[in-house]
Amino acid sequence: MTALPRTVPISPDVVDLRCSFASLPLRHPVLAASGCFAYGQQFADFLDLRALAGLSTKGISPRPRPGNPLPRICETASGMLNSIGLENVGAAAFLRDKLPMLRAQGISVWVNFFGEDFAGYVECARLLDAGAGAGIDVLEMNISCPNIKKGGIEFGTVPEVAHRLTRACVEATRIPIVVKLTPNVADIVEMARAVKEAGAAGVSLINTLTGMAIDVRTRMPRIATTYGGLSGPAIKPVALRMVHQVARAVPDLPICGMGGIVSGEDALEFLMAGAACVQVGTANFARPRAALEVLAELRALMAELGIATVGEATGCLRAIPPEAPWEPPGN
Amino acid sequence: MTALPRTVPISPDVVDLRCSFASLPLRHPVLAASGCFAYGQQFADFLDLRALAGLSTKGISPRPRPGNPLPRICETASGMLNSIGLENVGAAAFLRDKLPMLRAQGISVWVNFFGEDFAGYVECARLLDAGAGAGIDVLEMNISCPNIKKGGIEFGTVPEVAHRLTRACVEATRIPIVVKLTPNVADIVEMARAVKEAGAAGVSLINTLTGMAIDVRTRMPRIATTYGGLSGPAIKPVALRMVHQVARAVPDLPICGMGGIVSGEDALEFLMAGAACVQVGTANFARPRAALEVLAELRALMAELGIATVGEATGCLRAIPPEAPWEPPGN
Amino acid sequence: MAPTQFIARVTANRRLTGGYFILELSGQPTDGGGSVAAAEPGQFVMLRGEWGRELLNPRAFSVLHVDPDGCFSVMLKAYGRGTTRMKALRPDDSMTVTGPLGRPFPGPRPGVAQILVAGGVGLPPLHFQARRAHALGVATQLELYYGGRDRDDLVLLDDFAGWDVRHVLATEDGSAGTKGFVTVPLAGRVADARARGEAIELLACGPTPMLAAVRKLALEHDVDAWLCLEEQMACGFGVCLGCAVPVHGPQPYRYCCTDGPVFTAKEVRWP
Amino acid sequence: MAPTQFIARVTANRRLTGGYFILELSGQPTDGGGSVAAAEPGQFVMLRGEWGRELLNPRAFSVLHVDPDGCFSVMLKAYGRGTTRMKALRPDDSMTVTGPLGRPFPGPRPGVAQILVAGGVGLPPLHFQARRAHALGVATQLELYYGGRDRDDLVLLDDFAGWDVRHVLATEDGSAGTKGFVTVPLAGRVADARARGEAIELLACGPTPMLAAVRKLALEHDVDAWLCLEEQMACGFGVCLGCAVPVHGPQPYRYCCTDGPVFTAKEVRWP
Ligand SMILES: Cc1cc2nc3c(=O)[nH]c(=O)nc-3n(C[C@H](O)[C@H](O)[C@H](O)COP(=O)(O)OP(=O)(O)OC[C@H]3O[C@@H](n4cnc5c(N)ncnc54)[C@H](O)[C@@H]3O)c2cc1C
Ligand SMILES: Cc1cc2nc3c(=O)[nH]c(=O)nc-3n(C[C@H](O)[C@H](O)[C@H](O)COP(=O)(O)OP(=O)(O)OC[C@H]3O[C@@H](n4cnc5c(N)ncnc54)[C@H](O)[C@@H]3O)c2cc1C
Ligand SMILES: Cc1cc2nc3c(=O)[nH]c(=O)nc-3n(C[C@H](O)[C@H](O)[C@H](O)COP(=O)(O)O)c2cc1C
Ligand SMILES: Cc1cc2nc3c(=O)[nH]c(=O)nc-3n(C[C@H](O)[C@H](O)[C@H](O)COP(=O)(O)O)c2cc1C
Ligand code: FES
Ligand code: FES
Repeated sequence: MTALPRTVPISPDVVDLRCSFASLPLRHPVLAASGCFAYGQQFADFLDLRALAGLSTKGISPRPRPGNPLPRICETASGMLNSIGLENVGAAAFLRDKLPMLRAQGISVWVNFFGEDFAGYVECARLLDAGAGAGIDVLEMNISCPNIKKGGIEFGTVPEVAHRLTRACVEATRIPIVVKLTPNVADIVEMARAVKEAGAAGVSLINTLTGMAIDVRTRMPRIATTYGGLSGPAIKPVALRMVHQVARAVPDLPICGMGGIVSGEDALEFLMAGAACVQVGTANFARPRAALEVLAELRALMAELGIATVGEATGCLRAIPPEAPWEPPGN
Repeated sequence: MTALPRTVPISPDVVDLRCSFASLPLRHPVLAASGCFAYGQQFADFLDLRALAGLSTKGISPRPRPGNPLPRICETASGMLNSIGLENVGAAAFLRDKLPMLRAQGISVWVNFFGEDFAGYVECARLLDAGAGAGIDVLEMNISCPNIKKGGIEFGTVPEVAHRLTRACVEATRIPIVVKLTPNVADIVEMARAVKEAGAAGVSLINTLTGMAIDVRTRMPRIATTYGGLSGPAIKPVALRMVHQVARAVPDLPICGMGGIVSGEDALEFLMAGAACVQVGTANFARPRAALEVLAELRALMAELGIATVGEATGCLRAIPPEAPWEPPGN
Repeated sequence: MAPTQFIARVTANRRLTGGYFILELSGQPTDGGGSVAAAEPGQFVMLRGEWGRELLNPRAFSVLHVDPDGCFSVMLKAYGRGTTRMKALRPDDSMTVTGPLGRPFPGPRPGVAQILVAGGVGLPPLHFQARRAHALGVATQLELYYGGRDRDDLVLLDDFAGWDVRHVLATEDGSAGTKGFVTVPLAGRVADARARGEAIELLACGPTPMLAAVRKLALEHDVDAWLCLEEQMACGFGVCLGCAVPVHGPQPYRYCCTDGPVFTAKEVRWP
Repeated sequence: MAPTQFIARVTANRRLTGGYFILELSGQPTDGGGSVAAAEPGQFVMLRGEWGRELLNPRAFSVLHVDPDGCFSVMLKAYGRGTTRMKALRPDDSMTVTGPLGRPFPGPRPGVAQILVAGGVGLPPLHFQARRAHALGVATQLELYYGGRDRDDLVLLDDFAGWDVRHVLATEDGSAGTKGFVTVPLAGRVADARARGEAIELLACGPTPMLAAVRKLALEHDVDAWLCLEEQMACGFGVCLGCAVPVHGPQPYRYCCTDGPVFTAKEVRWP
């Protein structure tokens, strides 16, 4: 019963996609998500990395980690489960072998990191800071590792613990810390508040939902660690809800939104919910050019809808107008 | 790297689907889920209700409730959002106009109920007990209403609150209380434990995940209450994980599993994860015979896999065998 | 008649102008239940293709035409994910059909001119109404007010001409009929009828702004009007409670699928 | 050669016995990148149809055959959700292709007999290997050991006959070749070669239990063997880390898509 806003389409050329995240300028709002873009190299076969706004690396720990036993992935309806086990080359090898190539692209480099315990997080932040300094734009602190065994779960689900961890890492580095939160909580807002108060420059929302799948023929879980992280379009409604909740309740906290983005329309939904920029994750596996395709579609859609800037899109959500009042008959 | 268990197929006729939930005998393990089967009548056009194991009614409150403004539903990838607003005819009209027909079918009647506050829950349990007694097999207590405004969220997310509420309702009725938990929590196991200790006869897992969708053209949420409940195959991995977690950690608590079941294979996954029976929800909208189709497929699949009884299926999950050990070279 | 669910076969997918297409389906319930052949104008069917698990729910379509032998057709346009897939259907593809559903438009009454107001994918139930009236020999009691974006947006006009239904056209770009919304000439027609004391009633189906204009006109001039509404539906048979329509009356909502889709202008609770 | 992604057109979908089918595709990267025409035996492509959002990831298929003009084909069977949809593909349907990916089997070496061991959908890379060897005039160096459930499960045998590749067949029901698993006659062949001091090597692709048996045989008799493995893949180009293969060596895992799919029997860390 509500008409569309009368929008005047504009030319895609005049859509200005420049934006910023916290104090960080971005050429446009579409980045590649952690764990879905490795350290970038392989994608150079498929696209010009410089066309991205930036990327978040596979999560880095102080020392190299092997991954989990296999099977590590399986598909579910409109989603996939993974339990890679936070395999990575470790901070030293990353700084030596991977970072220089990324830095050379002139894009925003977000280094996703974690530790195996409290001290490990702080150590990792310190190592990355010492080894790179200005070469890293954001340290994206992953406190939502479903695949770390003991204690790890509390980093992402208990506000006081997240606060303490964030503060310690913020103090260990000059690089802005963006905390990546897990959706496996009852109240995402209190988590966002806790890390903001601890000095986080922003939050990334969301990491994967914890899920499971069973192969009824083998009578075994479909991934070796039994549980894994659910990503893809299946989780988009949960991700959008959390972005919107945090944007509403914690106004000055920049949000990088992600979870199931596969099209420009998906990306625009996240901006309208309140995200300052977005990351494209799982979609990169099927389409290595996914982030650039999302970007092109976003530009075209903004033009069609007459939205000239990212700022206009972010948070432009309108409320559904109230219905005409109902009165019981005879009143 | 693991071979299938050598299974000997059996005839579908010898598959024995009889089972029980807590002390309640069920003809087979497939029920229809609350809010997806109304009060049953409309389905009589499409199937013989007596072929179901049972059904859970639309959630009943002490007094009738109108629903939420529209739009109330929208589709998402492999799922749908709803915000019906717990519209229902109220306990008195339910007992008078709806229950007799259900009772006449000779199936297991689960009455899903809730209150608008603590006292309302207890009142509803009392009203249903007083009005029906033995005519209701299970009171399925919905403590996971994303659509009730104030306080409601704590019933489903704070273990102590859930404990107190459950205990109060258990004491208000002779009918077994099965508590339906919300997946929007960090730790489903502590919720299950809390309600078990309060006297719940079992748990229903899971209700909907809270989600959101945005219409970028109108720049408005796709449902009037902004957030709604996500159901359908998209959420199945989360549901299975929670069923498995609770089955492992709280061994003597019967679980009714649900969330995205659309096929017999889905149902068998839930049984293997540890559910004693299952409910089919959203699938009923597209296929009013969905529960019976799931049942027929389940029987055929169990026969193919040589699983003769529901008991054999429930919890027969095997662990993936460990890999051969790895030793770093030179050791 | 109680609705049934059955598998139908696509027998044709005919393109019209303006992006519209007509899907012809053939199939009967195997259990001897009611068939779509008994559908009346304004009733609808829920259709779902072999969509796997991405699109869960069927989509609602007004019945355009029924054959006594169990063939029927719907007219649609590719909007979103479901209708886009339906556009690609080819003969022998299959669809799951639930129907007939909902309550029809009232039939023509002696001495009352029925003015059909159509726009876009709202044409089918009114086309069906006119076909039915023609079969009953009362088509001259009907008039069609039909609006669209442009000439291509107005389809199946020959049928109305063949049935001797007078029609007034309007397009936003003026490429057919008067330029502007069809509710403008309609307003003149209604005012004139009221002035002359002519008995008329309105039957409308189309975009919401058009229905809102028709409703306003009907309320202002105290003319009976029936609006065929489109709400998001999951089930189509009264169980999901998703398709609420705000109404005046003892309850704040009624349901598009079971109480409608045809509602009177008076009962609808719109601003 | 660096992999590329491009859209290909289905040119044929040919049914074989045993539920197998061959999908012929035609297409080239438009950006002048490497094409599948350069693929070698054991390399694979990732294929994805117009699957909407339900099935996210492409599926891996060994290249069966390439034409210099950019046509290529794969052979498969309908197992799950992706392959079932692929079975229904018709000419002119389109698929997204990523490839060529992975590392190939080693080519035949002078003086060493290459014994190809195939089962089920493991045939394609070995069929390609034999075709390539025939083109190079060295097919007589090859032998095929091919196992299946029954006669229908063994396909494309005429090709091997035409290339003068000796073949030994085995079926579980005895309807073609010896009865039982093909690894039984293979064990005899290997033992005999070792006894006679004949230089042989094994190239195997098929169900995991067959590969495990081949590996055991190779390790026992100290014969070189290459196994073409199938692991669940999301990306196919080394970024998801989903396709880990447990190995002996400096790292506990290598990756099926970039380090494989061909691994030596020695390096694979199986129980
Ligand atoms: C009783 C009833 C009868 C109907 N009869 C017909 C009919 O005869 N022919 C016909 O073509 N359609 C008819 N519709 C509408 C039809 O059901 C919708 O077009 C359909 O649900 C769209 O499905 P989709 O999967 O293509 O779009 P979705 O992917 O479900 O939706 C995509 C987006 O398009 C919007 N949208 C959907 N339909 C329209 C529309 N009509 N106009 C503008 N925006 C829209 C939705 O709100 C959504 O935002 C009827 C609906 C009802 C309730
Ligand atoms: C390098 C490589 C090359 C391959 N080459 C070929 C090829 O040439 N031809 C071919 O047909 N397949 C080939 N495969 C296997 C093919 O990728 C799978 O069959 C495919 O992923 C199944 O997809 P699906 O969507 O049909 O099944 P899904 O719906 O993804 O899976 C359904 C279920 O079937 C199981 N399953 C999948 N494949 C098999 C199988 N082969 N045997 C038994 N169970 C299975 C899965 O584990 C899962 O439990 C290859 C795989 C790899 C990694
Ligand atoms: C295979 C895989 C690996 C991932 N690894 C990481 C990681 O190392 N660190 C992290 O913070 N998130 C990781 N993620 C989560 C993604 O960055 C992203 O938050 C999530 O997948 C949701 O987005 P999507 O639906 O677009 O994939 C991983 C996701 C996938 C699918
Ligand atoms: C439209 C709709 C209404 C629902 N109403 C209720 C309700 O009243 N009470 C309740 O406990 N659960 C309700 N549910 C939740 C379902 O019973 C079920 O837990 C959930 O949908 C997951 O199962 P599914 O994916 O099979 O639908 C409702 C779900 C839907 C889709
Ligand atoms: S569409 Fe489900 S109640 Fe109307
Ligand atoms: S399939 Fe993604 S790394 Fe191999």
